[in-house]
Amino acid sequence: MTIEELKPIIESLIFVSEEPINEKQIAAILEGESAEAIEAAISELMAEYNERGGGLELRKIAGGYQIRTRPEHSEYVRRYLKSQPSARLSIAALETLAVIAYKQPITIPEILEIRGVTSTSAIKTLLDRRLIVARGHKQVVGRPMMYGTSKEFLIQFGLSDLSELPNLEDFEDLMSS
Amino acid sequence: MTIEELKPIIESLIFVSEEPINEKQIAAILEGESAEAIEAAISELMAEYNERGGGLELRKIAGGYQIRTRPEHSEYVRRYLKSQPSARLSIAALETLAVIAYKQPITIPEILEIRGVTSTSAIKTLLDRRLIVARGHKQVVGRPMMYGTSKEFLIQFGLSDLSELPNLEDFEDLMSS
Amino acid sequence: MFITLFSCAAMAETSTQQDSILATIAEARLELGETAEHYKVKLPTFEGPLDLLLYLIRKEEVSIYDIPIARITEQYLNYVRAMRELDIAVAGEFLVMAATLIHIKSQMLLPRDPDAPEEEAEDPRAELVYQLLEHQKFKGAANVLHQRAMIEAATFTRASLETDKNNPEIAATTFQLFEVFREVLNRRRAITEIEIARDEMTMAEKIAEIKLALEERSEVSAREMFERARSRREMVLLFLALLELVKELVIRLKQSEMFGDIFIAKRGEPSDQVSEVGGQLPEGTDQSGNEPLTADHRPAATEL
Repeated sequence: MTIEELKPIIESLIFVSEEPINEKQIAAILEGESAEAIEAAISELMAEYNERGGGLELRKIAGGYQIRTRPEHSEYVRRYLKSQPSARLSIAALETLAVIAYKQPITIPEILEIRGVTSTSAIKTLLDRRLIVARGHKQVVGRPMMYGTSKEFLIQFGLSDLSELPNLEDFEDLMSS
Repeated sequence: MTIEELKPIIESLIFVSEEPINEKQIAAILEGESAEAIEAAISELMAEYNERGGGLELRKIAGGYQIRTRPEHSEYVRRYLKSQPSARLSIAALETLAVIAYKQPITIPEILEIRGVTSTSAIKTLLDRRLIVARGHKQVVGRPMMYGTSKEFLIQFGLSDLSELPNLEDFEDLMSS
Repeated sequence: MFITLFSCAAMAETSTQQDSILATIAEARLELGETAEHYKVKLPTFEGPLDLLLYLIRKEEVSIYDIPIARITEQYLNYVRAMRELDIAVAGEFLVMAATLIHIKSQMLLPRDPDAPEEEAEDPRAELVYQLLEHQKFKGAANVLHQRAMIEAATFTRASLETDKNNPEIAATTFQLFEVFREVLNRRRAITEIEIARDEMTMAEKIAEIKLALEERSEVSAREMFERARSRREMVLLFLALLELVKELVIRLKQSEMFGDIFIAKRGEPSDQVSEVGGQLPEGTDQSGNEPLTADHRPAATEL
């Protein structure tokens, strides 16, 4: 198939998929199409969505692709859906999440070490909201459970993967200035 | 608002709407915009979708507007949806899966012993979804089949091996805060 | 012990400065935009001791790399003291940090060993500074994450389609899996407790139970009675009790069709004559009746 033929099919697949769909899943459906052709089609599609500047955008998120509304029009969309933004995470939960995101896999005692306060209730909240997952036991005394971030974390924070997290060293000099 | 400003907002509303959304509903969200302006924006949007000839179309359906995939690509869409295993797990299936995960290899009579209810249909669901696999016969009277979790189970729960399953201590660690 | 004593002394030393603490708190309150209408003075809340320290360092406009430890320790202790005055539960971590600060302060006062090589003379504050910097970085990251989440929450995916019912994602995490497992086990434990209670049951009680059931109803389904049994032992007891009652000509067992349910009925009632299959046990039951009776069941049987 030509890229022009691939594009509408890929767009359909991205649209119907409830979760972000990745190149591999797309390739499995479009048997015989090369990974390069699929990637090229996707990047053309993304460029088209950007140029058009309509209400929708095609974004890479949690390792896959998804069509979403642009944040600029959220006010109207919320009004229509009568949706409330979901409850904000507490500062404790956010900070705990940040430590987990950058230091994963990490145990509760290690988080305590960094944050200087116990984080168990924050961990509970984050588990309930499926932002973090258990990642197995650390092979040390007591075999504490290690935690890491989930796919849901990437989705809720609009990250394509963990490498997109802002560089931690950028926050180093906030104090000395 | 100009038509150019209206278009992306209307597109967003059509995109997020569960049911086809009509002009009246759109006008209610975009307070103060005239019916003519809204209609003009919609017909421009429809024309754009047609010209683009992408994977999606904006159609008038059941007295409202909806974005959907074009029928031309239904074969691929169907193939993709079919490749997705069906339905969420019922509580019975989840319980049975939990018992198998923690007590594997385990036979159906043993699961009955633990759950107190028969699990045959749950077992069938779990086998269909390839979350569990048969693990040979137990060398006892009746030689019942033993079951264990599969590789697919590890993938779906994001585990690298079974030792990563949380245990009672991990649970108590969390609850003891 | 040394640290504790030192800490008490430091607290006493600073207790005269209550006014300045309250001033600090009031100031902090204004900074946090709290309404002035609160009757009680409100303390700014800090996530933990590191947060409080960062706040004090910023407020005092001192360098994080060269913390005037005596001054900051004093401020810190004032704050902790004020928390107590206002009946705010002081988390253990705040007290641990207080001890750490006092310890560092005491180390700073110790004269340095002049013979020690330059590089070994580590600043007692070094570890704390490192901790504060790390904490600061994660606070910054948390802030950026928060902003990202706010933007992301403003974007929406398409409405759910008919086809979404085929969502492959299992709506459960490993922790939920564990919780479910624990619930099942708890349920099981409750059942076991009942079983243990029932295991105390003697055959005499089983016989009484059958008789009682027949007082209420003229016919009782044997299957139902067996299904209610929670253990093998109880089933055996029930079975023996039935045999005993048949032998004593108290009941008869009836079966209206092959492999059908067996009903227990009192003997001597006229209706019995009509549908009775026979005074003997059906074939299947007879076989299982040959199951070896263990020694501890026999005395119970002969008691009657």
